[in-house]
Amino acid sequence: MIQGSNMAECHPVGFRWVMEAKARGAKVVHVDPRFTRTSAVADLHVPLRAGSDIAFLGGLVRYILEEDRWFRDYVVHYTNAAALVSEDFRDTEELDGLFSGWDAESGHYDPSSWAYEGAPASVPTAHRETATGQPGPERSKHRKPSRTDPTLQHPRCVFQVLRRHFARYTPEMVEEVCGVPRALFLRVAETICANSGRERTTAFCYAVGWTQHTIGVQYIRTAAILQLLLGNVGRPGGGILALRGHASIQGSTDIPTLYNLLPGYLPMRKAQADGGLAAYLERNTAETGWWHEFPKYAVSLLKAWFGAAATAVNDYLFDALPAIDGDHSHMAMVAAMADGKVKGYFLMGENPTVGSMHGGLQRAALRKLDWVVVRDFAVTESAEDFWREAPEEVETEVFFFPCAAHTEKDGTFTNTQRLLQWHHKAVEPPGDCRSELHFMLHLGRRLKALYAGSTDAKDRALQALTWDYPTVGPYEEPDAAAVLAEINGYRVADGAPVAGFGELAADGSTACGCWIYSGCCAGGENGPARRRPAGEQSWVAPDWGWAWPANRRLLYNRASADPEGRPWSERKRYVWWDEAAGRWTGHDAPDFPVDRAPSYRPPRGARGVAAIGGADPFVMQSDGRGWLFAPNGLLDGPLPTHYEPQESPIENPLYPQQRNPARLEWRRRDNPYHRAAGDPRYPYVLTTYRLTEHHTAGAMSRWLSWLAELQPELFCEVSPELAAEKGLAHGGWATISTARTAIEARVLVTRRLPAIRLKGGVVHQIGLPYHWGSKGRVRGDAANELIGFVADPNVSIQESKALTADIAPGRRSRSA
Amino acid sequence: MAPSKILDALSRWPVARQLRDGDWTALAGPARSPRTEALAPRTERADRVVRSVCPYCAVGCGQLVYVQDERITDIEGDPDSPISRGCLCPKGAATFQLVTGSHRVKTVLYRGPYGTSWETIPLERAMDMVAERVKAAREATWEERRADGPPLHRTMGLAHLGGATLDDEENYLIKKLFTALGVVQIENQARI
Amino acid sequence: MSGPDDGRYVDPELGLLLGEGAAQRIAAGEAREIWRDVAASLPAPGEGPTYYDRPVLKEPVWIWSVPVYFWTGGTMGAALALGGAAQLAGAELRPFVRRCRWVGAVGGAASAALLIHDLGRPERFHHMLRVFRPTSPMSVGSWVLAAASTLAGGAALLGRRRGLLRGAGDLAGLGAALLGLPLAGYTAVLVGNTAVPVWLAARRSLPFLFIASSMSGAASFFDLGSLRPREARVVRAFGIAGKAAELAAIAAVESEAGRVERVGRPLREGVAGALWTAAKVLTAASLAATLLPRRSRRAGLAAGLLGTAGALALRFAVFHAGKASSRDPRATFHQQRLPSCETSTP
Amino acid sequence: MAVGFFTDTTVCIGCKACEVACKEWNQLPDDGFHFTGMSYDNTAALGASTWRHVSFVERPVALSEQLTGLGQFSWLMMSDVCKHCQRAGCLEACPTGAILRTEHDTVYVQPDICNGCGYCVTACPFGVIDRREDDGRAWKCTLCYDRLRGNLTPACAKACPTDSIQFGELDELRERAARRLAVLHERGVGEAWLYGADAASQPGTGGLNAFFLLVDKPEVYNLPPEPVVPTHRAGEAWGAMALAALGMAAAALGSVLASRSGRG
Repeated sequence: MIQGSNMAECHPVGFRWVMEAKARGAKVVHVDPRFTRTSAVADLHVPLRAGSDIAFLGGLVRYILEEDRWFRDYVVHYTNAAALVSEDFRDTEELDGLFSGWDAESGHYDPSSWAYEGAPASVPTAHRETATGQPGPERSKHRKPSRTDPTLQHPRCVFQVLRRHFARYTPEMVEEVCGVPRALFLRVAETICANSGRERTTAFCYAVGWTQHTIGVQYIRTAAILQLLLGNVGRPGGGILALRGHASIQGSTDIPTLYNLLPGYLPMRKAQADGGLAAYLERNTAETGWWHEFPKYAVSLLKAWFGAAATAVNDYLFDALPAIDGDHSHMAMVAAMADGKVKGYFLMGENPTVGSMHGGLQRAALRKLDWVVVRDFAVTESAEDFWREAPEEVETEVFFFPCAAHTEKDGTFTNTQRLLQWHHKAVEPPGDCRSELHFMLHLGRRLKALYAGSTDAKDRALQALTWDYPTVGPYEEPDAAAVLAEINGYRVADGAPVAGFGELAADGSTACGCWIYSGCCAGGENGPARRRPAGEQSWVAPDWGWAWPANRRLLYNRASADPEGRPWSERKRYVWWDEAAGRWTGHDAPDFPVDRAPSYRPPRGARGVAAIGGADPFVMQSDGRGWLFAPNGLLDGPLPTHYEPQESPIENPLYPQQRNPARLEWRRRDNPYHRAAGDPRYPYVLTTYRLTEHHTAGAMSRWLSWLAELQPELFCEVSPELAAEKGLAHGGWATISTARTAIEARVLVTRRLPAIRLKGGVVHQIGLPYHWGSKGRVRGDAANELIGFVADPNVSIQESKALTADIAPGRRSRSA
Repeated sequence: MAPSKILDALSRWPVARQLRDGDWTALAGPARSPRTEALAPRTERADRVVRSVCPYCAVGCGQLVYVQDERITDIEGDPDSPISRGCLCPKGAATFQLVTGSHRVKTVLYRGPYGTSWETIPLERAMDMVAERVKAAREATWEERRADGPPLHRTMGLAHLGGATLDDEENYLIKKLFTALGVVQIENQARI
Repeated sequence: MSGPDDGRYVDPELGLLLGEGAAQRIAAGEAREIWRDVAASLPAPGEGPTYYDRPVLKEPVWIWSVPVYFWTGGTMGAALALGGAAQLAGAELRPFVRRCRWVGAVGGAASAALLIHDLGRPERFHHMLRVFRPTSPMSVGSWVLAAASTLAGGAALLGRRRGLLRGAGDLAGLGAALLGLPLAGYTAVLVGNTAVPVWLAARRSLPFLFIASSMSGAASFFDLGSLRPREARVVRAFGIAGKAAELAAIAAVESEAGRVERVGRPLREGVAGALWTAAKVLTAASLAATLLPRRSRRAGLAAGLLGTAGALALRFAVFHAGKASSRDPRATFHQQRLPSCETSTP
Repeated sequence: MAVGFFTDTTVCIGCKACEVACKEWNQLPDDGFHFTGMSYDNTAALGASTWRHVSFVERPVALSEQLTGLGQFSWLMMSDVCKHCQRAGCLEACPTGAILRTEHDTVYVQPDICNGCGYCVTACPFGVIDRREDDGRAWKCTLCYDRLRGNLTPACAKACPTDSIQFGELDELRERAARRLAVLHERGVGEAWLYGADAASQPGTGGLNAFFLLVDKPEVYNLPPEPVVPTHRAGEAWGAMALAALGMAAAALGSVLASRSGRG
């Protein structure tokens, strides 16, 4: 089941395996507002209104519950269906689309009423955990529910809460919200139910078609609920696969160049909740479950960064870390820039005026900087457009550094399956082209020199920073292998590489740059560089590259066996308990304490990993269970609820609450929204996407003639009905406008972008690929100019997959 | 020209070969030229083959990079990869043009305040200028504590946005150095 | 090889271009534009499906010099044949025989020049005699043209000699005459031996048309010069036969090509259609002028001019009909969808 | 050993990896940057510099095995290429011997021999081979003759993510195609059929070394329904010419004889 993704177009080689599965009898279902190249080869294509996925998935959840199609053994033993929820919890059914704990004043939820019965409240571990401004326990108070009801009958048990919550997501409602005919919906429901259970599994694939919404995280949560109910998590051929769009975008999340995280998903230091290292560890160390290990990872990171200077006495220099006290994510950062609060900006291989949202505001922000550094293959739109228009008015200095290509440097990419692969340097970079590794190392050396004499406490971290990486070659390129070795971790005493995160300690005896990557260089071998041919190893291919954690290819794979540790079925055999050997074994590295018998039941008061029962597969969770209901971790509700996008032409048919109440808005004159549903100014739904022939902002494809000739111009896709209604000529020009601005594109009239029929009437949709910009061999307007600053509260990802727009024949008037 | 030479030339004349072989159609053999006889894949002339990974999407297809005279002659799929089995998508297949293309800039460019065009400046000088500016911005915008007490120990005067084609090692150094400098506005395509 | 504007845009410092197509020469400026107009979103309905009405065939790349060669080659071929016949008639026609041989020799040189001018790589013209490929009318024709021109040249040079040399000349003349026969007609086989619907359809009647037109062309060419009475009688008879046959062949071609409406269309429409009609009118007029009872010098001249123009117009008509036909996908589809060749294809 | 391509259009996702892999390996120039409006096809046709071409057909007909909310609609994609015919028009027409049949039973243009006479262009019933005006020579797919020499898979087939393009030994490919066709018919895709798989189904060309599995009329993909290599019918033309030539000979002799009787 592919939804929120156009896999065939955006991941063609990944799609190879979907076609392989299809050849072996698998059914491919594609749910998408457009008929894409994925739909073209799918067994079932379901067009739905952009931005209505939760209603559709919610409908499937209800169908599975009401038709009794859920996988009982799996649900009872592996999910929190039996857990009892706090008496204070109130559902959207009771509160007109809001959950209990909503504070209209602050515009935030107080999630304490969402907790398990008997479990203390805790602030969400989501990235804006400090947004409420309240210091408090994060993971530390996570623990098992005090009461459960394995019969799933108790009115407050998760299963019953779930049933009540999704009761109104009927096929009729799905038809009304999504525009999906009842018959088609039932066909999908039957297909996934028929392909789930002991013998078969269903996999979900999604991409930014799900994430780029003001309620994006809950899209994925709904899929998680579905997959847990059907028993499709932790099993081969199951799961929910995020199809990520860039070579190492997973890597830049694991080793986050993200403001709120430290490597390995450790939270950043929080200003409000500060109390030194002790408080930090206390708040983040779970009582039960794997996160009990937290201190080992945090202290090892500090040792890796500050080396000998980091000691138990000085809290391993934890206090030298900067603290965050709110949302400093991309849009917040650019807004601050536009307000003149930022002086210097580094853009490394990123082109936000085309690739991000609201190019106009992005350029305005760049104009307010003292200086900006851009590193790329060629001068990008972000490096030039903002000052080209009126150079005499723009003071910003711009440094353009040419970068080295992946063929000109060693290093690892982490792909969408968490697989680290080493790419070897083939040739030296030309001229002044250098790797980012080179840039950072030598910038660091210079800054260390500039601050060498300082006695100021603020410079302590920089001075203590371990930065003596060996360099190679004529250009003093840092040895990437040495950096990877630090990421893997080593024993401080003798510098020997650790074999994995199991060897890390909280006493400063080990250093590790990213605990989840620990083991990638076990025994000094470069794991990511392993290349045993596919033909010479098992189908799981454990000897190709290295997957985090612990070279595990399938997470939570203990769930591929039943509570007694036997495979659910022979067809789906993956990891199982070997009674004779007294350990877990199988095709993959077991994602479970390897010697923990299925029969193991934790003693009362057990803590940490010891508290995970032998039949509790989800070891990262405090209760070892898959969460149908999220007692904490989210800012916009413990259960998914359909809300309309920030900009929608219709009113929410499900609840009086129109939009996600907790969404992030940037209310400023330079970021107008189009609010009123039914406002005639922008009557159509606009959705944006990629094409196979180009790559994101186009800097890596529009210069390439072999790609540019395949998709030479920006075009908009409209239905014949809309074309007729607005007098759009096929192949002619159209101007597409939103509350922000207008762009022009060639018109491609096609039935592939259908008008959606709802009870209220017809909703026309406009499709726009976003690859074009003002530079390159082929040029055109950038679709993202149209998109505003508005985001999902949990992850601050913008909403670019569903907004409102108007379209008219002819070219736009304003100059680019 | 000596008669022998003439005979030699004549014998190399395809028509002569036709007569010799009794080939009256000339659809194959005799029509072959010396160049055709010598034809071979250019990859056989490569000095080395380097294993790499496609820099576009996150599938992570294996690539083989062929190098001859320190220049790339071909980039194609790696048949050994369990992920891609030698396949590439159009973008992956165009990687050769991405890394060898004439669009690549090879010098550092600088645009000064109110400048109307780019000027080329030396790499080392540019690095020095950036380092000085980082220090200046940091000094000017350092926040030790928030008005209501909590420690901040940071600068909001610097920001970073990274693409998602950076290596893990590069992200690691970016996060490590900037965090040590007190920069918190460190962001990435990963959020976009 | 590589450069800023060669369609590969590869920096020679970074990459080497060694592929099979790397040597493909590109004109400066933007790469060739293969398709400008925007097509309909869905295949146009009616008269069966096509792919956005795109041509299925490639248009012949030949230029003006090819149809002109059809005329020169045909004319010299017919002239040589006539000369060969005249050779048998004895001394009286001796000057006319020499004239025919010179037409053949000069025509041969001109023909070669025209053909080389059309080549994409003229410097490689000699590759035409690299192999002998009987499946290729062009290969056969090249050998015929080469041989005929050589013999004609030799015969022309030896035309005034006496004794043995004269005998050799006559022998060459006869050889040239024999080669003149295919030379006048193989070009019709050449165009009939293509995938171009209108040419393919008319492959049986085109040779008659080309040879008849060659006779007419040759006769008309001689009409332009001054002839002795007996020579004039020979030329007149030859011309009348040729022109009459040509008019008949034109009708034959029309009916053969017209069996499928789409295929015959170019002979009725556009540039080709106009030229086709012109050829008919001019040839008919030339014939009339020849048939005028009172043979005046002026009438002869008129017949010559009309006939020459008619012969040229005809070759250009056929040439352009082929181009138009190859641009029309339905011509191909309909031709192949004749009930006669229906098979398993859905 | 005879080799070729079996292109199964039912698994083609129109990614155009074949087009680019071909241009990369053979290092061909682009064909210009033009929005055609022909669905996602902007290269429009095979040509001197485009040796693989993917066509896109949006048709108001549903595929048998597919159910879509759009009703009667489907999107067909096909990667077209030189057919390397058993009886090849271009090959038999080429006067210089530049075009020849290789030891792999493929049809290859020798760029060092071709003098750009352009005859092959008119002789190809598929409109594949073309002369590039600025280069002066005729070009088309070589079936990666250079790669075959090194036992490498042709670039397009190697790159194809979904194995829509399959390269192999011809007989083996035909078996594979037959098996695939049987499976599809079993699944109820009755419209699936093989185009040019052998001499029996396409006598005009004697069968194609690059054949296709289609689900609609050939015309829909811009393929000729019943292609015939011109030389198939050359005999008729030569015969007609011989007859006409005799006529001319007779006319020549006749006019000479007749002239004698005439009065001065």
